[in-house]
Amino acid sequence: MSIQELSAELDAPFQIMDENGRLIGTPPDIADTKLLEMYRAMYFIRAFSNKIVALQRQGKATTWGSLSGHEATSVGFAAPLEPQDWMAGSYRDAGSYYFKGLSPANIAYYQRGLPPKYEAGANCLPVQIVIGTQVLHAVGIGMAAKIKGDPVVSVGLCGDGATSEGDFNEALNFAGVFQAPVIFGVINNGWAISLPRHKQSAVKWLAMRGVGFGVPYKIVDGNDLFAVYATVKEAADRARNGGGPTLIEAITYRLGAHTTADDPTRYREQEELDFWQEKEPIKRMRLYLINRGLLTEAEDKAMAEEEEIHAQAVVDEAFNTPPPPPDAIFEMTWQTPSPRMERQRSELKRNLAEKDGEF
Amino acid sequence: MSIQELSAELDAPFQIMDENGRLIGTPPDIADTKLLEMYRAMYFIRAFSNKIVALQRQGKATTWGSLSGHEATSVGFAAPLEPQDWMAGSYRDAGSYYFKGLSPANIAYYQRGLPPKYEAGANCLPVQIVIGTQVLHAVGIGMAAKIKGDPVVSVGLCGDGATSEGDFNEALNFAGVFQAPVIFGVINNGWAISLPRHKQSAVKWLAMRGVGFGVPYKIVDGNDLFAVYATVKEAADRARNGGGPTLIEAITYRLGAHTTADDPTRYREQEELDFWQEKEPIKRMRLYLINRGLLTEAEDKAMAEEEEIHAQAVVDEAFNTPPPPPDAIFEMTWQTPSPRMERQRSELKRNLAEKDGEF
Amino acid sequence: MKMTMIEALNQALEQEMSKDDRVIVMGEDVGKNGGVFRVTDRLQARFGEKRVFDTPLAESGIMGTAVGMAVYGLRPIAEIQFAGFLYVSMNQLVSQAARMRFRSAGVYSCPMVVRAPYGGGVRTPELHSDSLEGVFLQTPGLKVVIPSNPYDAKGLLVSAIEDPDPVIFLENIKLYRSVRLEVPEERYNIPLGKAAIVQEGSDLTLISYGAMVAVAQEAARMVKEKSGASLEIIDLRTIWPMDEETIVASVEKTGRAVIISEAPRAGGVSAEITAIINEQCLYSLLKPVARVTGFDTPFPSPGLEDYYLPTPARVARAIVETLEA
Amino acid sequence: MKMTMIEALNQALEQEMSKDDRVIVMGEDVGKNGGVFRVTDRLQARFGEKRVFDTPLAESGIMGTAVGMAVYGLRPIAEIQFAGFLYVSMNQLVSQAARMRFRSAGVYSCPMVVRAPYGGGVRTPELHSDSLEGVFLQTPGLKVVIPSNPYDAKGLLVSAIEDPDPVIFLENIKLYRSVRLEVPEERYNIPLGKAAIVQEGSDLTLISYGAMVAVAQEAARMVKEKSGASLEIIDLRTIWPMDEETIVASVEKTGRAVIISEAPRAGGVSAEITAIINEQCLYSLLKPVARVTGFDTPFPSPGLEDYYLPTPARVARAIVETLEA
Ligand SMILES: Cc1ncc(C[n+]2csc(CCOP(=O)(O)OP(=O)(O)O)c2C)c(N)n1
Ligand SMILES: Cc1ncc(C[n+]2csc(CCOP(=O)(O)OP(=O)(O)O)c2C)c(N)n1
Ligand SMILES: [Mg+2]
Ligand SMILES: [Mg+2]
Repeated sequence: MSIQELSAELDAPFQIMDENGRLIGTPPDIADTKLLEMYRAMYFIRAFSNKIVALQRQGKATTWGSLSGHEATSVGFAAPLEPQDWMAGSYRDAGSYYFKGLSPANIAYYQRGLPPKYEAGANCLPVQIVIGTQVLHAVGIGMAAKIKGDPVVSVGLCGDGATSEGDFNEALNFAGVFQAPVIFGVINNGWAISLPRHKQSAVKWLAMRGVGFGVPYKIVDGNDLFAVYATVKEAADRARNGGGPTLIEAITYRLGAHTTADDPTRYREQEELDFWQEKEPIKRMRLYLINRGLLTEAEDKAMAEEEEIHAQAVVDEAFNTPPPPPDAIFEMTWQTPSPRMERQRSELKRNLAEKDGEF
Repeated sequence: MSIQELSAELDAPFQIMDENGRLIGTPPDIADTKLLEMYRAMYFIRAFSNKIVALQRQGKATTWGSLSGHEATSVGFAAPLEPQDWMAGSYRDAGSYYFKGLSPANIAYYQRGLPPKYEAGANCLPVQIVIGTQVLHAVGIGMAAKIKGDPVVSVGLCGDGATSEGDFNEALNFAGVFQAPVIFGVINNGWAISLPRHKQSAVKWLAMRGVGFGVPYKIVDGNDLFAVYATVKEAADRARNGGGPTLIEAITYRLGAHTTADDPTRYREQEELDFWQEKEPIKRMRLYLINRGLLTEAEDKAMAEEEEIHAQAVVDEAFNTPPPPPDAIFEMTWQTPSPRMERQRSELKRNLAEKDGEF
Repeated sequence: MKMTMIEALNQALEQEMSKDDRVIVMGEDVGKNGGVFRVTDRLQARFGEKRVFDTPLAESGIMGTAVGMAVYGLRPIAEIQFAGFLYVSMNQLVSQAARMRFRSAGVYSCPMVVRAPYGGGVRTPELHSDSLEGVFLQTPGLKVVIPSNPYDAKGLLVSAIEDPDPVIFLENIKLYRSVRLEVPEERYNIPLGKAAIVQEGSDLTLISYGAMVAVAQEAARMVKEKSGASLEIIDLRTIWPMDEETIVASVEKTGRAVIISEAPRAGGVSAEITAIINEQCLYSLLKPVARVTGFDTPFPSPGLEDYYLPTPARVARAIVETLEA
Repeated sequence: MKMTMIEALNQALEQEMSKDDRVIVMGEDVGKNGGVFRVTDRLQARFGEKRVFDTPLAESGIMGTAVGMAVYGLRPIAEIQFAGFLYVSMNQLVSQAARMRFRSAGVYSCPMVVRAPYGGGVRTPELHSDSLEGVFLQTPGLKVVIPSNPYDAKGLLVSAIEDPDPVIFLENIKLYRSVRLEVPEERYNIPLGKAAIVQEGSDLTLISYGAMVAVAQEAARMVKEKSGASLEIIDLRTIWPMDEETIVASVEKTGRAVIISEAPRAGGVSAEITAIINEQCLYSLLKPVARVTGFDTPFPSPGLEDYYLPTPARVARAIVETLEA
């Protein structure tokens, strides 16, 4: 990346569609059916996230980080990928995992506080809790694919806060050195819990981190599904063709609390929320689709309702799936439990057998 | 730092004096006596380092990383500092520690493999072995000085290899966020053991790392004492006046083996060494001083011999200093040893008392 | 006044900061947000952003800069949002903070406190419940403190802040708000390295700490009700250095011991206590020391944690077995 | 052929790489330089830069990318230049590699080997001698292997590479070149999790691993010469999972045990072995289990390490004391 390219990109995030759904650039080449599917997924993601928040409030689900506001980045990072591609994300990337192919019932099942069910074929790493860590795994997957000669792209997703971690920066460096087929997706939603973006780093755009590691980068409007899709698609094509890594910073906003355990009124202003509410990603896509005649108002309403029902069905499925036995932990640690673990398994079973009264 | 400034700096490292001692810029304002003192220190550092290498070969000293080639960076990073300033460096920064005020006899004493003797007043953190780690300490010191309102500058020194560590990058980020009075000195000597600079990071200059953290930076010829001094001085003045951190990459070359345990013929070419030998820092300063009439050839020769003797005296002093008692480790762990440690101290003393034959 | 552990800790921080200018508080979300558990609530408003500040999201950065600050002369209190993330800062903690005095042969020291919530039973996400205290027995140079109630929490935190060496102060999440206890308004110390005998007894010694003290107490109650056995309960308070004297004196008296810890069993605190008993009072021992602990697997998902954590019934069974002739 | 441990390890790597395309070698200076101890010598020339490559100087990066590679289907062997630097990569090791199978409930696994030199007695700089095996007892999900001789080194490394779960393979620096032993040219396995009885005896059990096996043998020789006592010596080979059966069977027979480890004493391998003996064969025990180990301080400077490390004389004294009636 030359300095000229660099300075040109510093002014504003890349946009294809403005917040009123008007095109200001050329939209990516997406078939109408796929576009509607992507739009539908945004509805599903919002409905699904809201359902889990509600379940958590009822004490039925564990801590959940709302996906509200992240619908365009969720879909935009996943939609351009091929089935053989990989994703490594955090709790906030459940939407991307869904579009990549992970069963949403399994995502909901995990939120019951049970060991997860992942479909191996979806190629989504287990949800990462230790911030920043997964990005190195994404790079490792990319390196491995390159070593094996597989046409695989690996996407590492993380938040703005995660860019402060050493691992994020080491990941950029490894990706640069090994020219790994990796896309770094920094979902900049303005906050890392209570820490606003400008207190996380003295740099204007986090994507500029790429400069110091020799990794090309781009800053995109994360509420513009077209911009995210087009940028990820370009980066994926390049990576697949041996062109190496790309760092994409998508500017969006966390419309909800950090998680169900958080109270954002302690640290952020309603005005800021209102400002970003106007820019949220579903609205502008709706305006665009209606304008283009791909959707009527009535169809749109129906779609939203269908996805509400879909989300409920998925949650129901999850809550009707039987949990694993308590001693599953001994099979999950190593492929073959050690003799000591087997003894501990017996200990656990004995604990289960004996009622609390009869110790 | 604007992009304009950035692109201007990307062409070549900043120089004031070329490799033949000719000025190509304005030299910093250094009194002649101080300049001669700095020049003398370069001789001392080379002689001292060679002595330790020889002692190691005789089995009298522990592993040592040669300082040859690092004389200008060693002196140039320390000379502009005030006594209240701090330094945090690695094994390769003994020359800077010396000029900062650490007794060289104590440095030699440490090389006997004994717990070090640091003069608290020199404000040099213990030599760091875990690559990259000390840079965060330097930032912490800078942050603390800023909190207390002290006019202190903190210098974190590390090698080119160290810039790959997460800690180095986290340090840049903290320094940027807290606008800490810190100077990052990356002594780029071309190699991290057997790993050449271009395999460490895909970026052209490591100093560009500053871009992504909002930390101003500069790339200097690390064999040009004037360039290093002037750049560090400017950064120190700025930091002291509340202007925040600076990242300085000094380009030099490791003329010796990585350490006494290393065999560089396994991985680097003689031609490369010859190329850099021509650029070594003492020669050009000698030419400059003689040319300016500050030194005659005879005085120069005498100075080199004096510093040989000085180095020998320092080593002798170190080797005549009695070592601590073996149970010193119990006092070094906590201010007050625990009862258990006291029992272990007795155990150690009993081991000492009983000869090996009489177990 | 009756206080939760959070309130007691908050008061200790406030009083230490008032008393000593060198004390500063740093970490993720400790400022305006007052920490995700509110332990640092209102401190930034009171002491300003210079002394109470949010850091970037980088545990190694937090730990490493705290080391520099401590060497320089401040008394940093660094919060790591959950103890499981101490691993991210492990090198700065065990190779740096723990060794500054050693590495400088006593010229520099590193008086800092690392606070971190830990512990199971509250349905947290992965790595939010892990108990790390056992790891630090093998990484010399660190003190480790774990209070079991609000009163101890305040007095121990004061001592930790005053300590000339680095202290890891682990706060059990389940205890944060579940118990209110009388806590004096004024400053007081509870010395590090001293265990408390929370219940005297003669038949068996229960050794525990943190949230497991209450489990021990409940188990003791259950056993006493059933068999009338007289149980001594030790709360370690400081995990390292460990109060071996109190442990040994008790086991010499009772001849039987059960250790309760929610950490994995292998090689941690429960193993070391067993080894101490073996070394110093084997001949008083009438039965094998029993360890009621987590299993040697990672801490499980919330839905399975109840089977992993020691319960009063599990402890009671171990007591009964150990009491058998 | 007689080989040093370095040669035996190098041969194991070469044979595994020939046999299995998925095996790759990565780390600092492992390529052209062949590793600072030459364990990976000539591998890059033989297998190319794709399968044997130098990484940037970043341990977390090494560990984290290795995790990704292992999940993807390779069998990475990551070298950490010295075990003391494992702390830098601790999170990737214990929260990531160790838990990939657990976190994915068995869908993904992490078959990787982390090789790292460790151990004292060779006058290395700080953190180059530290023994970390004890730490990993408290961080479930990892296997830990430490060979005591060239023959074992080869067979254990082969098993580690083939293991479906992550294995930390710690190589004692002092043993690297000091002993030459007959090592078969052909590939062979030594199973993980099984200890070796290197000397049978009936009066006391010596339990050790790594460089301490030779110390145990020398101490046993000294004691035998003096008193004729018959000593059994166990070489753990795999530290975790530990071969408890062999330990317990031996101590049940001898009634006495001395554990030798160069790691700090508190809460590590020596504590766990003591606890295992206490739990499973207390009634056979005639004397307290003795621990001859490093002290509970950081590993000292080279000039003081001889006072820290267990010596044959120290071990012999512990044996004699433990043999007393
Ligand atoms: C290593 C680590 N440190 C701290 C935390 C606690 N924590 C959870 S989420 C979070 C903020 C993350 O911010 P960001 O990366 O911007 O992601 P977002 O939640 O905004 O999507 C923090 C500090 C953690 N999970 N892991
Ligand atoms: C964390 C860590 N990893 C690895 C090492 C082993 N090691 C010692 S020096 C070195 C290379 C350092 O290179 P650089 O930072 O360029 O400094 P230089 O030696 O060239 O001055 C390595 C890998 C170490 N000491 N610490
Ligand atoms: Mg965020
Ligand atoms: Mg270098």
